[in-house]
Amino acid sequence: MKMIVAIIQPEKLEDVRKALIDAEIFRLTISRASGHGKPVDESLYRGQVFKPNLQPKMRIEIALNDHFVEPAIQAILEAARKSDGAIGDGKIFVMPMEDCIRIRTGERGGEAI
Amino acid sequence: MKMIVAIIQPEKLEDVRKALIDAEIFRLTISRASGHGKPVDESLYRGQVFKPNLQPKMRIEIALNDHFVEPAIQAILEAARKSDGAIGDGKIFVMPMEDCIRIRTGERGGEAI
Amino acid sequence: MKMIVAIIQPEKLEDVRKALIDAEIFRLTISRASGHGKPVDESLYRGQVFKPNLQPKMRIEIALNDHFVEPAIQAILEAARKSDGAIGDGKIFVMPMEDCIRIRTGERGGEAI
Amino acid sequence: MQRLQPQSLATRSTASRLGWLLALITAAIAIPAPAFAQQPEIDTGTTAWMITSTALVLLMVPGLAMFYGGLVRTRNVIGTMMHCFTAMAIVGVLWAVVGYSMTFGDSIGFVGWNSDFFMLQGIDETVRESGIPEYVFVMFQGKFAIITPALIAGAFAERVRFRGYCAFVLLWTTLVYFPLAHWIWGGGFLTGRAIDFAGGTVIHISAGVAGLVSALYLGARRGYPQTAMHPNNLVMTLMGAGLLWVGWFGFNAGSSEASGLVTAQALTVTQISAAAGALTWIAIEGVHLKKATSLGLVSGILAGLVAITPAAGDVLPYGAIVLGMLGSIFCYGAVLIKAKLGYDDTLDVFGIHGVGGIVGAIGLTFFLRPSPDRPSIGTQLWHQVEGVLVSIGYSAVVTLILIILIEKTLGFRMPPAEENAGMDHVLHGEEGYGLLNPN
Amino acid sequence: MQRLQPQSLATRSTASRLGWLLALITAAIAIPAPAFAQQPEIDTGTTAWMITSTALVLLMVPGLAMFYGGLVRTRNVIGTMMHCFTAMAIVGVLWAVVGYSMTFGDSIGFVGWNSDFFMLQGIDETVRESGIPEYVFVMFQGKFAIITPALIAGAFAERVRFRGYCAFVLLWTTLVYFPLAHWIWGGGFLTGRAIDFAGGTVIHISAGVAGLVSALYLGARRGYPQTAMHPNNLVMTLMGAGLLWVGWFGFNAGSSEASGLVTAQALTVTQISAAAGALTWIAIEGVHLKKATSLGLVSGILAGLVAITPAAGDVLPYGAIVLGMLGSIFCYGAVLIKAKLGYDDTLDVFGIHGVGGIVGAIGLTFFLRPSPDRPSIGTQLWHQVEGVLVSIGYSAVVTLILIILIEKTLGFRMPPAEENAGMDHVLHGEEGYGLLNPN
Amino acid sequence: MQRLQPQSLATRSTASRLGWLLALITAAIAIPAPAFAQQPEIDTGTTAWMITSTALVLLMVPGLAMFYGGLVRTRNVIGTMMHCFTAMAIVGVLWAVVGYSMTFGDSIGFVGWNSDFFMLQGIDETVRESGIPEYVFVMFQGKFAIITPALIAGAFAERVRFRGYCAFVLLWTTLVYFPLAHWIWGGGFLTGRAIDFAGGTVIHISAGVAGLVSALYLGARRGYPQTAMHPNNLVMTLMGAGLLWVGWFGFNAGSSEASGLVTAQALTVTQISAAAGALTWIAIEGVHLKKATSLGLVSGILAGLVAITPAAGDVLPYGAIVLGMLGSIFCYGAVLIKAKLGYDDTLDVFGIHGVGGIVGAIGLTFFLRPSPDRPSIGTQLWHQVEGVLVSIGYSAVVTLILIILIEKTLGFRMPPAEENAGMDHVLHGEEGYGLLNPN
Ligand SMILES: Nc1ncnc2c1ncn2[C@@H]1O[C@H](COP(=O)(O)OP(=O)(O)O)[C@@H](O)[C@H]1O
Ligand SMILES: Nc1ncnc2c1ncn2[C@@H]1O[C@H](COP(=O)(O)OP(=O)(O)O)[C@@H](O)[C@H]1O
Ligand SMILES: Nc1ncnc2c1ncn2[C@@H]1O[C@H](COP(=O)(O)OP(=O)(O)O)[C@@H](O)[C@H]1O
Repeated sequence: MKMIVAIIQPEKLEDVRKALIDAEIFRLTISRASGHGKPVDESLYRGQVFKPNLQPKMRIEIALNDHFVEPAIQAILEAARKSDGAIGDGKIFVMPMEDCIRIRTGERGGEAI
Repeated sequence: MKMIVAIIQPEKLEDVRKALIDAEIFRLTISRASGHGKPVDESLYRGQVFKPNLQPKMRIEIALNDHFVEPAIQAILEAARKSDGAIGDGKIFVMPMEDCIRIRTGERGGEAI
Repeated sequence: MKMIVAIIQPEKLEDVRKALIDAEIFRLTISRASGHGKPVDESLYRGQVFKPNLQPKMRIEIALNDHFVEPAIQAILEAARKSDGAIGDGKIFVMPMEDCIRIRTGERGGEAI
Repeated sequence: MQRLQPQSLATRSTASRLGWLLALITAAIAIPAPAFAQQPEIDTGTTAWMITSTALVLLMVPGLAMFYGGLVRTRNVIGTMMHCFTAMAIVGVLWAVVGYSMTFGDSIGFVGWNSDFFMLQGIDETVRESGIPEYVFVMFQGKFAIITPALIAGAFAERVRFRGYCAFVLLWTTLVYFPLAHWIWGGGFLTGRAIDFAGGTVIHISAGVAGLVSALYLGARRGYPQTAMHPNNLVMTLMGAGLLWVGWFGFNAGSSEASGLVTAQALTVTQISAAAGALTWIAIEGVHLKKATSLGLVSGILAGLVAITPAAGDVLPYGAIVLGMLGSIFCYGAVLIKAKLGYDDTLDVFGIHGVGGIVGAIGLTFFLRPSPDRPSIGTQLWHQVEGVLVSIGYSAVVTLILIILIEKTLGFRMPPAEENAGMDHVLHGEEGYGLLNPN
Repeated sequence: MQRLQPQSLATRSTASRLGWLLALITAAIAIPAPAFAQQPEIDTGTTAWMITSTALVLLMVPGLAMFYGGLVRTRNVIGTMMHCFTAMAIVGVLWAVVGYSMTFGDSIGFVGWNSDFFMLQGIDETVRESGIPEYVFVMFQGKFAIITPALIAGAFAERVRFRGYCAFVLLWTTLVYFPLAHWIWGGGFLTGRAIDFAGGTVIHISAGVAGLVSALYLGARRGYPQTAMHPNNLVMTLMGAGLLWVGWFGFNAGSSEASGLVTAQALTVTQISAAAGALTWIAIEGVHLKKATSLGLVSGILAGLVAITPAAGDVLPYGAIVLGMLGSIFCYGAVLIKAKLGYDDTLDVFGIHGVGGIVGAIGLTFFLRPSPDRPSIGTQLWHQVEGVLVSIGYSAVVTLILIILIEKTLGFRMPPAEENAGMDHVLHGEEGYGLLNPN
Repeated sequence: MQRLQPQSLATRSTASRLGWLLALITAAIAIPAPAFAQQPEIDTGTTAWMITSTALVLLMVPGLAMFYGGLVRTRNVIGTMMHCFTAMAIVGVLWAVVGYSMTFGDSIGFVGWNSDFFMLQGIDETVRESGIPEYVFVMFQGKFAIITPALIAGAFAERVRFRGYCAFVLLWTTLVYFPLAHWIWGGGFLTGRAIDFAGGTVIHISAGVAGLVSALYLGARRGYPQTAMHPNNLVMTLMGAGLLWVGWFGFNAGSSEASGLVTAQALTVTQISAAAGALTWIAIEGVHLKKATSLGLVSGILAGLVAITPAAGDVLPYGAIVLGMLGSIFCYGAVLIKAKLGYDDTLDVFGIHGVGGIVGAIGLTFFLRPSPDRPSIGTQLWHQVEGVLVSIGYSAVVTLILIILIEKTLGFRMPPAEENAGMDHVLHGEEGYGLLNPN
């Protein structure tokens, strides 16, 4: 079992969700986050252009059985990339996971994902 | 050392916190998240019933020494489950953790949890 | 590769960010979180002093190649600690990470961090 | 007749001016002017101010919704604001149908009644003594009837069912507010005895007491007081307080039913008392807690405004300063004592409105503008105490009966699981801040 | 002359009083009073209320911005509020330059024109019949011209370019609003036929229809209706609704151009209809969905307010209750049907303003205050239908042409990627709620 | 006497009408009317509008709190809003105790004084020339005294102690505002020279300069300008701007102290200038940045409103368009230059209020309504420059002294660690948006 954490552009959230559903990955958890990376985005404030230090991002967390990991990565990669790949497009992190428990039933392990 | 991430219904937060305290687990970190799973909840908008794609959830993060893991899982399981177990009750993920540092003192490892 | 999660006081965010940049760590993801630990902070409500159960924290997530881990920990430790170390200063968790993918280019592994 | 005095006073100038002119002219040239005998002329200025007042008092409803809404937990923000808006909907209709008649109709004992007022069908072209169309007076007074039950809602915020609340608003307004307003303002047995310029007794004390009784009967929120329950949006509470201050100008200065001296006097003391209350509260906090809070500042504003409400037409500016200060001191104390006693009057309806109202209603006796036909200070004090006691006693008893009744039939208090989940989700199927989740 | 009737009616008392006095005096002592012949005297009371009304209607612009802004997704909150504020900026200037002239100038066929009104240069000291400076009337009417295109913006919320929107506001106001207002109020061919007290036809129906047409032409938001699009801030929507209710008092009661009986009548029915609309909507929801929502409550308020708008000066209180109820019933139905039909009138501009306006404009026929010089009910009904049809037809056709024109030249609809990213980021380089990110 | 002219002008009609009637009648029938000699009659219409104006200007305080509060970082939102509310509390009391006397009392050199005005004890029944109770004038003017220090707070937002701020408000209002207002409006040495209809010099320039001086002395926020400091709630800033626009109608149109022609003129140019300012700002942005921002739009509104403030009673509509445009152009430039110079006037108090006020005060000379008794354009220009220079010089010097004094005694600037932690937590023990954390 793996835990995938993907940091993506907020505007790509819907596309990524659709892509994951197409890859038969239905369950995920999303939260707002702020990214600090190469600043390229622009923000305006009374006639001045700012490159904000922190930019809004979406953080997607997906627990997966091993054979779903590659499809998930591919789905995210395709859906989250801007037409030609732009700075700020995001990252995917893959971490090991040891157990997963479904609260409703108490099932554990791969079953419960 | 393990890192437990639990996704629960917001309304169960207080119960879960109490249950964890009873299990002598005092430290945790909480954040708002949105869950995407089997949609069953309902939301209303001008006379129409929607099944929202994303539902508000609470995300609880708990770093634990190994022998606290099972008690923590049991505590969450019991407190977070709706009377008869309902879709949306949530999940618990268990991940390996290699180190933990307490910022205040610089202590490391199991001590610092 | 490791994933570092640091929970710090919101007011230390800027200092920590600067310290990490000084340590040549440029990329990170931040989100708001609420901490539950030893309550020491105070909050006022119509003439009464409360010790809130949950206190606002910042959660910093940094994916790192192995040899950056110690510098990152040191940087956070120094920048996030109140003058003499106070309860609530926070924690750093270090977790193993198996892979990292840059969405823009599709690069994987240490390259992509 | 307390209520009616200021109006006659304030409109004297206008009325007498015109009357005098007419008398002169009529006398001089002896042409009959029958049309003028029938109904007072409309005074466009007074009408303008009274309509404006009506709009300002209406502004207090969203103001209160914001004030209260910001103080509860995130999960109950919609439900709490709904309490205010629902009062506007229910009492808005109720007042037009029977309320005005029950309050300002001819006294038939317990309440008033006047079939012309039923559905407002007989006053389409009526003009009052003060030179305003009767409709304007109806609407102005109607806003008071709306705001009173909305105030009470703060006492049992975060834990009641919507059905029960709707029933409560309907019944409480009909059985407590209409009679009480009738007794003190509408010609009932207290009219002309206790001074209650803009509703300290009728509105704030009765609402405060009703809040206390319901908070006691319904019990505390789950987890209170162990769990700290943070305001979800103090920023909105501050905005709401701002609108309340503005709206209160309509509330108090509009109660003169004039656009003249008394109006100006009421305006002035309202402003001063609010400022004095705010200053006092943060001064106390500065000493007591070493910090001044924004919630304290706005609580002080409210305490000052409530304390001056019964007194607004009858005290001088220095009295307003003192009443504002006393309002804050006593309300601060009341809130502290609540914490000691451990009951859960969620938004301190009794602590602010009840206590502030009592301080104002009794305290005003000592700061009255000198006037030849005032009763002695002792008599006046007795009248004030009498008004306060009637309001407390009547409101307490009937509220208790209503709450028990509703709890036993429709259900008032939410069951624990629902209370945990929050009113917004369970009762309204909504979420206050969609922005918290990606959307 | 419908528009002008109330004013003459309401100011009769004042005008006649002074006139009568003067007549008497003049007759008695035979001194000529030439100054009085030239220009009416200013009535300070009427002026006070009309300026206040103007401020209240202006308050509806931020009110609407809040109402609409709260209902869209987080990424479009600034863009949506900008639509309202931009209308205030563009039409604010446009009205002063040519708008007043085109609307209230002497009829030159299609629109009006009066070179004195161009840049308001010839009315610096003009006083109207009603006793208010002409400037006040200009400003009051100008607020209506501002709010109308702002209303439409709700129909294509979350998906249009700012440039295109600016062009739309400019053109629509000039080519649809000014002519229509001229026809019905300014002396054009419908003046004096259809009753439209405060703009049911001119404002709500024309905006509703324009909204419908543009929503249909521009197409639905990406992902609609599969993806649920949650309001980002219902709390703000409630605040906005509160301000709209307050502002509507200026809208309707100010349309009397007086501070007298008609004003009071308009005020009263406005209040009652809003409350009745709110109650009805939550009652329907209670039955239909087993829950009452806050969005339902405020939608009911709006439905009631819209329905009473054309009727405010001419129906009795019981009629207001019925119209408020009918407003909510029909609007509730319209919103449900929209969902069935699947077009994306984002914030239900047609469902609330279009349908509510039609219900009011036609429904009022059956609740008119009895009056000797009314035409028969059939004739009146025909006049109403005529007004409604003209408004629908004209607004639909010209709006469609404008939308197509703008879409083909400047571009109106945002391209998909931009729409996904949201108006705030793409069009304005801003973010509504910085608080969501650590800052 | 500039300040007093409009009032006498505007009330001429009413006054003369009544006076004329009386004269006629008295002459005809020879009955003495002694009561009329003593005190002007109350004009209920003027009173209605002036009370309404007072309420509208009060609305600007929460409006400003929202405007400013939305622009700072999340950690300082409460502290920033507190600045506005605290000014309301402190100056609310101060004005009633000594402020009115120092401003409008008989000139005793540096300031005014009149023991009848101390604690407002001698004006309980006084009526002014204009027909309004003196209390109303006191309250209206008091709101100006409240808003002025609140404006300044934007310049040092996010970095000052509460204690220091309270002392600053108290001292600045007493030592800068009261004298300045006395000199220009209250009978002091500038009265009747510079035209300052509603406070361009007294309020906006003096506040802008005070802001600049304090921003320079106290230094920039930590991390400025390297760290981008995002507004926490632009949505609230927009709401606040909406309320400010509405409130400004009271501010400017109320400054006529009438309900007549001048009132209407002030209202009209206020509306037009605000719209022109808004349009201009977004047009500049469109060219300069290729995007129009909402903050730009509301900054343009403010620039237009500030620029028209000194001119509101004296320019024609086309002048309002030009002044609004100039206001936005110069303020836009000023804000850009600030960025170049690198000082940290956090919310551009000088850039908007200072610069806009100067543009208006000097620019108005060229757009004055023709009038026989105007001085030559050169003379007037000199008077205007004189007023501006006095205001700048006096405000700058005294502000600097006060800031240094407070910084050295109580402490004004927050220490770095506290500044990092934020005012809300450190100074007030509160949090603006509890909703951000589960609660
Ligand atoms: N090493 C990292 N650790 C944590 N978050 C990261 C890391 N790298 C990138 N991110 C997150 O991903 C977001 C987008 O990164 P991006 O700018 O696309 O990366 P890159 O510049 O490597 O292509 C960043 O704003 C940050 O939130
Ligand atoms: N595999 C997963 N990865 C990430 N989050 C998950 C996963 N499964 C469930 N969740 C989270 O838990 C929430 C509740 O899940 P639930 O509907 O109870 O799961 P199930 O349908 O498996 O019982 C979901 O809304 C989602 O936020
Ligand atoms: N074991 C843990 N698991 C999850 N979060 C933790 C843990 N320990 C601490 N935290 C987070 O760090 C925050 C600060 O902890 P702190 O009070 O400094 O810890 P300590 O009391 O151990 O020094 C807490 O509020 C909580 O959010």
